[in-house]
Amino acid sequence: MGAPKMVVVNKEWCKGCGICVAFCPKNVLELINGVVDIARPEDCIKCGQCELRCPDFAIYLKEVPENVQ
Amino acid sequence: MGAPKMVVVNKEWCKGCGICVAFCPKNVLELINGVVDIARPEDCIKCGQCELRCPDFAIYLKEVPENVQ
Amino acid sequence: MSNKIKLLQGNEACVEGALAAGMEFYAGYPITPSTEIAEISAQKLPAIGGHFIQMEDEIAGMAATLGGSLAGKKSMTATSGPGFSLKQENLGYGCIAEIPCVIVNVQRGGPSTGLPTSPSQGDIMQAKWGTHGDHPVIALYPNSVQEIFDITIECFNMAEKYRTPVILLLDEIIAHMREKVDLSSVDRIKIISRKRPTGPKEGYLPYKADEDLIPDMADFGTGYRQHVTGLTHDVTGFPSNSPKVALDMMTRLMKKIEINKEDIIKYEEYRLEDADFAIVAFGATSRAAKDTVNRLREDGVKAGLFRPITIWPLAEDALIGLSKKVNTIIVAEMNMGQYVYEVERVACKNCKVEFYGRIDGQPINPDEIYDFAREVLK
Amino acid sequence: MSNKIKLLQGNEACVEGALAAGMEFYAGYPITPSTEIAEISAQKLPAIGGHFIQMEDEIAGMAATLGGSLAGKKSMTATSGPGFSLKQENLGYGCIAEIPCVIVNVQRGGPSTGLPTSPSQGDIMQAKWGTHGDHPVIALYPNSVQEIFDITIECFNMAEKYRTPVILLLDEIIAHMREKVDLSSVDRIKIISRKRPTGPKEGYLPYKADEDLIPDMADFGTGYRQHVTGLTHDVTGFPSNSPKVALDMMTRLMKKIEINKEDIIKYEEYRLEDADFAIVAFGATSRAAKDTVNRLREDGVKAGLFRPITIWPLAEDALIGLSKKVNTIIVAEMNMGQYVYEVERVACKNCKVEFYGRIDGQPINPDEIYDFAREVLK
Amino acid sequence: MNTSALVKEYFREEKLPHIWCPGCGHGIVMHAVVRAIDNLKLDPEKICIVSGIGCSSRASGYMNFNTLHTTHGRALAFATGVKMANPSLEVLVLTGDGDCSAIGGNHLIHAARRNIDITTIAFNNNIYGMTGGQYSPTTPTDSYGTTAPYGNIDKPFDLCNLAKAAGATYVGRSTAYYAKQLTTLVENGIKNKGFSFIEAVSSCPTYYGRKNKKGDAVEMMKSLKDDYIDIKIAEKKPELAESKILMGEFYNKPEEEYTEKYQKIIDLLKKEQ
Amino acid sequence: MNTSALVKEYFREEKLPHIWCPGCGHGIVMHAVVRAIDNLKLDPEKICIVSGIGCSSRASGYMNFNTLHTTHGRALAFATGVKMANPSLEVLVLTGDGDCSAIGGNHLIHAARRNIDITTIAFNNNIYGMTGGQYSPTTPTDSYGTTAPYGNIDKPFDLCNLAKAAGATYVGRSTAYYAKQLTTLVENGIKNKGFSFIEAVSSCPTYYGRKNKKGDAVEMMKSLKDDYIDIKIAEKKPELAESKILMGEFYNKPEEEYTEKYQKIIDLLKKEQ
Amino acid sequence: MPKKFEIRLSGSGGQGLILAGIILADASLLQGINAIQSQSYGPEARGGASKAEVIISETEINYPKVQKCDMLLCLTQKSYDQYIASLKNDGILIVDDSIELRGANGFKVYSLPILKTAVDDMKRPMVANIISLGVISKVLDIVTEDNILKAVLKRVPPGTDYIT
Amino acid sequence: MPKKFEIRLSGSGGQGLILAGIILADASLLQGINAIQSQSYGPEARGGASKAEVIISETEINYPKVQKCDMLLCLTQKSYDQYIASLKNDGILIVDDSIELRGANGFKVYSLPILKTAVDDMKRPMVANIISLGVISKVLDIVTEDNILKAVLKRVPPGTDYIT
Ligand SMILES: Cc1ncc(C[n+]2csc(CCOP(=O)(O)OP(=O)(O)O)c2C)c(N)n1
Ligand SMILES: Cc1ncc(C[n+]2csc(CCOP(=O)(O)OP(=O)(O)O)c2C)c(N)n1
Ligand code: SF4
Ligand code: SF4
Ligand code: SF4
Ligand code: SF4
Ligand code: SF4
Ligand code: SF4
Ligand SMILES: [Mg+2]
Ligand SMILES: [Mg+2]
Repeated sequence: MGAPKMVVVNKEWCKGCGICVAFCPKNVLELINGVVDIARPEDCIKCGQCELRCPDFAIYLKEVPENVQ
Repeated sequence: MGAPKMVVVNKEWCKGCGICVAFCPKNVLELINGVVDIARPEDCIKCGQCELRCPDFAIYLKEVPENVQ
Repeated sequence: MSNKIKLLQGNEACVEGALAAGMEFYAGYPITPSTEIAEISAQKLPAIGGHFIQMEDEIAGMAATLGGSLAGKKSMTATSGPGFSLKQENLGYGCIAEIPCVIVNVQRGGPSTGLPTSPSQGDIMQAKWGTHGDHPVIALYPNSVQEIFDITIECFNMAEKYRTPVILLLDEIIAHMREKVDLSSVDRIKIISRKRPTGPKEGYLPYKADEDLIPDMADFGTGYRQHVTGLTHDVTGFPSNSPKVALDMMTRLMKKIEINKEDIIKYEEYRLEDADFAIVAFGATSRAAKDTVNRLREDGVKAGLFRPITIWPLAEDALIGLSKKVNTIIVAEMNMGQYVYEVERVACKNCKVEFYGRIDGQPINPDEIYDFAREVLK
Repeated sequence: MSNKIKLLQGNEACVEGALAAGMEFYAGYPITPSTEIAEISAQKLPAIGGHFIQMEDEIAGMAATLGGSLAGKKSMTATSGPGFSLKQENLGYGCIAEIPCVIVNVQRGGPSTGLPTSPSQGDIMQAKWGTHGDHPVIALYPNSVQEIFDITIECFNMAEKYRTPVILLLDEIIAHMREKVDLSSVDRIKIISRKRPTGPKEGYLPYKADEDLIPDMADFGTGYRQHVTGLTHDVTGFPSNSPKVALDMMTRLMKKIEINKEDIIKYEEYRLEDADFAIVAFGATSRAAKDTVNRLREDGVKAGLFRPITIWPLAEDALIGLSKKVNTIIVAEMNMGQYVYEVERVACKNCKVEFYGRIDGQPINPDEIYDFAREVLK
Repeated sequence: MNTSALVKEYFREEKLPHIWCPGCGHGIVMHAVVRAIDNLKLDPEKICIVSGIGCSSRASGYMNFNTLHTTHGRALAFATGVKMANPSLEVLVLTGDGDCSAIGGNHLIHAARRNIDITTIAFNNNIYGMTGGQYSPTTPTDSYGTTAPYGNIDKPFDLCNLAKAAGATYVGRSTAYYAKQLTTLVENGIKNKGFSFIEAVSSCPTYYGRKNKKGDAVEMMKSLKDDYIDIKIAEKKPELAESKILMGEFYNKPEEEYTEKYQKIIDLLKKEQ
Repeated sequence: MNTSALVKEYFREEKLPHIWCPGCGHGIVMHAVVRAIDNLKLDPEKICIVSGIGCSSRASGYMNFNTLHTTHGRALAFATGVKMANPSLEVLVLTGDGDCSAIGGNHLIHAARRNIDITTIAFNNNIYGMTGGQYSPTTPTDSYGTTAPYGNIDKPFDLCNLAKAAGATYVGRSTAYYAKQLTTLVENGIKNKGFSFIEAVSSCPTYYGRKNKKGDAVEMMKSLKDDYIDIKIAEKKPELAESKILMGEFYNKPEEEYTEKYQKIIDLLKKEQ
Repeated sequence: MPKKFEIRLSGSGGQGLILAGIILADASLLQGINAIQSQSYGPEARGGASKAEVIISETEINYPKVQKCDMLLCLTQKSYDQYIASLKNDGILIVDDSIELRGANGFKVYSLPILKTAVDDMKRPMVANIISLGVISKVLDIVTEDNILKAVLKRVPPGTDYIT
Repeated sequence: MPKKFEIRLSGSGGQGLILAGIILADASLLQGINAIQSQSYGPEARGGASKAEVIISETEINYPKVQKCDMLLCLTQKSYDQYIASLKNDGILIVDDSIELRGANGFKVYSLPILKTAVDDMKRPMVANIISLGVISKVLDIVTEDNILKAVLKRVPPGTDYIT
């Protein structure tokens, strides 16, 4: 299964389109002032749907070194 | 069946391609010095094949007034 | 404010002018900064029973425009540099087959895709020389929204009168700015339509011209059968390889414009009466130049503006006259030197000709012409 | 007769010259009277491992030619008026993106389809002004089959040296006549290839020029990744809306030709040493003019011929020099007046400039120039 | 009407004989087109024939209607303008394989897509005749042309397939040999209110024939007979169709026509006023 | 490779964020293309990305390969030159519906016909985005555009059908929503030695969405999910396919590739020497 | 009024500033004053910066572009930073109150909650332009509020969504 | 030889006169004499009239087209009628013997059964050009028969059908 992952956002690039928010199966994300926010990281199942469809490469799953997690 | 017909040639326009000669089912036509000639008019069955395929509008069936025939 | 007085965008005024002139057909392909002309035509034409079509590219847009005109409708197409380049082949067809129509080129920064949203005056020479072979050219270039309205009507009139494509040159600045227009100005302009044949249909000679050198033009479908071709042709419209026919055809094509120069050539002279120093400019640049002239006058310089409205054919006599009157002419254009070549050619015997150009996508402003003039005047 | 000496058709010599210069790619669309150039290229290119492709039209032919050059191959396309008009948009792309290649235009009678098999010199101005926007232009025009061979090589050399499309103008007469050619002339011409980058691949700046104003050009696929665009761009090759960038780009594009005029501009002076009367002519017409000059000399007239081989950029200095030396210049062209505009512009201050044209599909012959000269000399 | 009468009625007799080479199939195709017009008893004044550039495109000059000989490849674009500006005209486009599928390919697919009421007859001789025998987009693979001296590596278009995929509502193919069927297809094409495409397989003995050792005009005409089979026969007896090319009516599904749709907008706006 | 790594490896990071509007589908499609390249472990130095003009065609500027942003409609013609002159390059064309099927329609069908090894990905948002929302050849009938203020009377192309009829040997369609499938199609398209055409249905919330009241970017993305069905599922359960648009791999029949055929001529001539 | 009054409206795409410029020009005409409106036009208009210009004058207007602003409206920090230098020393500055006024010396400054009002009171961020017009008409006593209202109604018929 | 000798070969398409012109020019070069060959080129070349021109000269040839013929070959009546006026008063005329010589005064006339020979003796009408060349080389003592033969073999390799 590889290293554990977490979802991260590049707020500089996010244009606030809301696509990731709408298609996140676990309702993890929210738009705040036109920029995405990882509102409920604990609910994230690392499915990658947000990463797949962000038009701006602004959200993705990042491998986290085990000890950091 | 309409008026009787005969095959006629416009020698000015005939370019001597030989198509009418080759596709006449009754071998009525011949090329003489590069121009078509109605060699055997008596064999003509007025099928119109020559007229249909002459690229130059140079051979066709003409109605002949009955008395002329 | 009368309901004939409106705040219109330049491109909008162009369509209004075209409609006032009798446009019933538009075919084109969208391109910045001319797109509004297509969009507004699409909206307005069906409402008057006319037709709009968006073609697959500019080549087709030009071709369909010519087809529409042959079918009897006053026709227009609009584009910008890249599309103007593509239209060149069929523009030449329109010239040789003598098909009236109006081609609008809203100039933007070139070459190639260049600066698509920036102003430029880089297609002045292309309007004359863009298609292969010698051919007649009429090209006009207004400088205000009101004038866009008026001159568009004139373009249709000239196209119809002289049986030839007419090029309407605009630039991004005047095409996109909004200004007051009095649409009732059309009441002062006579609307002209092509001469149509009235004689017997049998034996109609589509390229046999009267003394005015303009043959009567029949619409397709009205019983005057004719053959139209882009090959060199005789008065019957059919192709010929005879040198005499070729000579006659070409001579008449060029001469029909030549002998009507007085009617075709329009220009504005501003404060030139007593001038010894002239700026030559057109389109948006001429507006800046007017401010410059006024400022120079305030300085006591006897400056004036010569503004060609008709770019082609060249206002040769007027320019020669000007060159004999003033000591110096500055030609200011948003390019690297185009119209100035022609001014030089006709004027350099009589006066100094200087060039001020700009090609960085920025408009030429009054201050920089002023500074340049000051430099030249030193 | 050495096996390097051959009787070749003009169009054939063009292909031989191209191959001698290193052409490895040809893309085009057939059109009279240039078709043999495509046909012979199709036959010869695969034999040397090169590639020929017949595209769907001239636009695609021009595009593919540019693509082939970007892939690192010396590339050529050939056409005639109608196709030349169609190529204009992408020709401008080649200028702004600085892509070396050779475009042959075998001129025929225009405008439009015109006289497809008759000679003409009607695209002289189009070669300079055919595409929208300001752009650099190099155009050469040989007048014999030997010179077609040599000058085709030169065209490739200039294209490669100056990173720009080069136009080779021919006319139907010289393109279709057969004459002796000594192919060993290539031994006297240095074959030039574009400067390719040798430095680090990381940070390669495709439009950063040295002092010579010509940037190194990397082939696609050699590790120097780059972006090529027809938008106004900076030294990195990426688009920019900055006025400064636009100014710098345009200035360098024009200047890289300007500063190399001496190398680019070629002309022939025939019996001009002591002349007070000059004929200016190029291509097939210059051959007639040479006969005329000889005949005038027999009459005792101090006549000479100035033959521009490089049409663009204009041989301005030479023409001015000429105008200071002679009393009269006759410009003879198979058109209604094109090059003569430029001669007038630079020469009319110093001498009389007269025009002799012909547009009926017939070549200008020595007798008619003679008669005209006699008329002018009266 | 026999040929002589047809010539008087519909041709510009003074322009004949035409410039085509001896045995060129184009004359037969042109003849078939005019017979179709005659059969339909169309008003000649309302007919507009548009062509491009090529041997085939010279046809327009011989036909006594409103005729328009345009630039290479652009016939359909001009024709679209004519038809849009005056929908009451019956517009026919006569074109060549090069004219309509090389340089003019885009206009073909777009006219088809719009389903504008234009009947296009493509004189397909598998070559650029006018310019002397270069391969065209319909030249069979491995055939020779002056620009394919080692055999053509291009794959040819199936023009009928292409027109259909692009949106034509009537599509058919026949050959100069089957001139009667060709006439019928053209008739049906004209009757279809919408874009009709008829591929008329022609022959160029001068270039295609000579370059490819296809024999003289007669032998080429024989091929136009023997190499083709009607789609209806082929469907019934597939064994006969082996290594033959299909001809006949391939598609005939009328849809609402372009200028009629536009008229609806005009009418609607008129009502609103 | 996650997005961040992908960006570092294959994008010109300094050019990001891109100019596309919030929620524009083009970013998703570009992402999918790069994932396909990464999955195939292609040598980036050998990849050449060619595009035309349009919002979609701006993609080339962001991607760190040999990139060529050409003139409007001409990407495939430039690409053909690149590929012919250096067949060792892996050439991809990124284009828009307007770019490849309006002005560029002819180059599309001819590149397909030749079966030259170019993989074309058409970002189809059913509109001319760059110029502000005019209808395109793929705008559905009755939709609105700035040049179709009364509803579009044009019939749209089925781009996949057209490419197939023209001769493409690999043809598929997916949408920005089905980004994974899209990646697979692009991968397969690249693997096909020949002309591959992949229609990537994208969305333009700014113009197409607004003009046609299709809601915001999210709602448009939902349509890209709900309106489409995979051809394999549709074949099994036709009832599900009703009023849906098919997607998936439509055609995959490799044929000999164009530059390889040409190489054979070169080899033959070499032998003869 | 001065011979010529140059106004620049700046902000971001979607705030409807071009429409505001048009309305302002229209209102001037209604009042019998000459006006020219123009705008920045570029790919950057797509969501990015947006700029509209209006020149009003009782005499003929030649050069149609703003050279030095007599009045500058800024709705975003970015546009403020970009255009503040173009304001005349004694010019009028109208800004949204979210904007930090770096170096705005000498101007007559009106800092108002334009965007907030649009969102809070009207629930439509797109009406920031109409609110701005209101402010301008108040500050600028050349064009009457009445004429602005007339112009608004002409360009924005009730129920329209054409507030782009 | 005179300074310049201008030859026109005329007939109908398919008689291979252009090739004949090329061979003649080639032979001249083999002989060390300058030569230029050109042809009429037009739609009429398709089956209609055909014309090839050769100018040979010991000095430079400038104007490449024939102005007045020193020698004229005509293989058809039509070409004879069209070009006879271009022959110099003291020029050489070579015609097929099927041609009626209307007003051919003052010329050195050679009327020979060229076409008949081609058909009867060679069974190939297309070789009329080669036969014509034989006649020309005999009549014209500038280019040797030997060099013409060499040139023929160069352009018409044995077994070729390239005699267009
Ligand atoms: C723009 C342009 N390009 C090329 C040509 C040259 N040209 C004339 S006809 C032709 C091909 C004609 O082929 P086709 O349409 O098949 O007609 P055909 O002669 O075979 O009947 C070409 C390439 C031209 N006239 N114009
Ligand atoms: C020759 C030419 N014609 C027109 C244009 C204007 N133009 C630029 S992009 C475009 C349409 C782009 O549409 P599409 O390819 O669908 O791309 P999108 O913007 O929708 O992604 C047009 C018409 C141009 N740049 N060049
Ligand atoms: S990875 Fe899946 S669950 Fe986690 S935020 Fe993204 S879409 Fe939601
Ligand atoms: S999909 Fe991307 S751009 Fe859109 S809201 Fe999410 S992170 Fe931001
Ligand atoms: S009508 Fe029939 S039988 Fe008579 S000549 Fe013609 S083809 Fe032969
Ligand atoms: S088909 Fe016509 S042209 Fe051919 S030989 Fe017969 S009559 Fe003559
Ligand atoms: S060249 Fe071919 S197509 Fe043209 S007329 Fe001759 S036979 Fe017909
Ligand atoms: S205009 Fe449309 S296609 Fe272009 S970037 Fe914006 S959303 Fe995308
Ligand atoms: Mg053909
Ligand atoms: Mg699109």
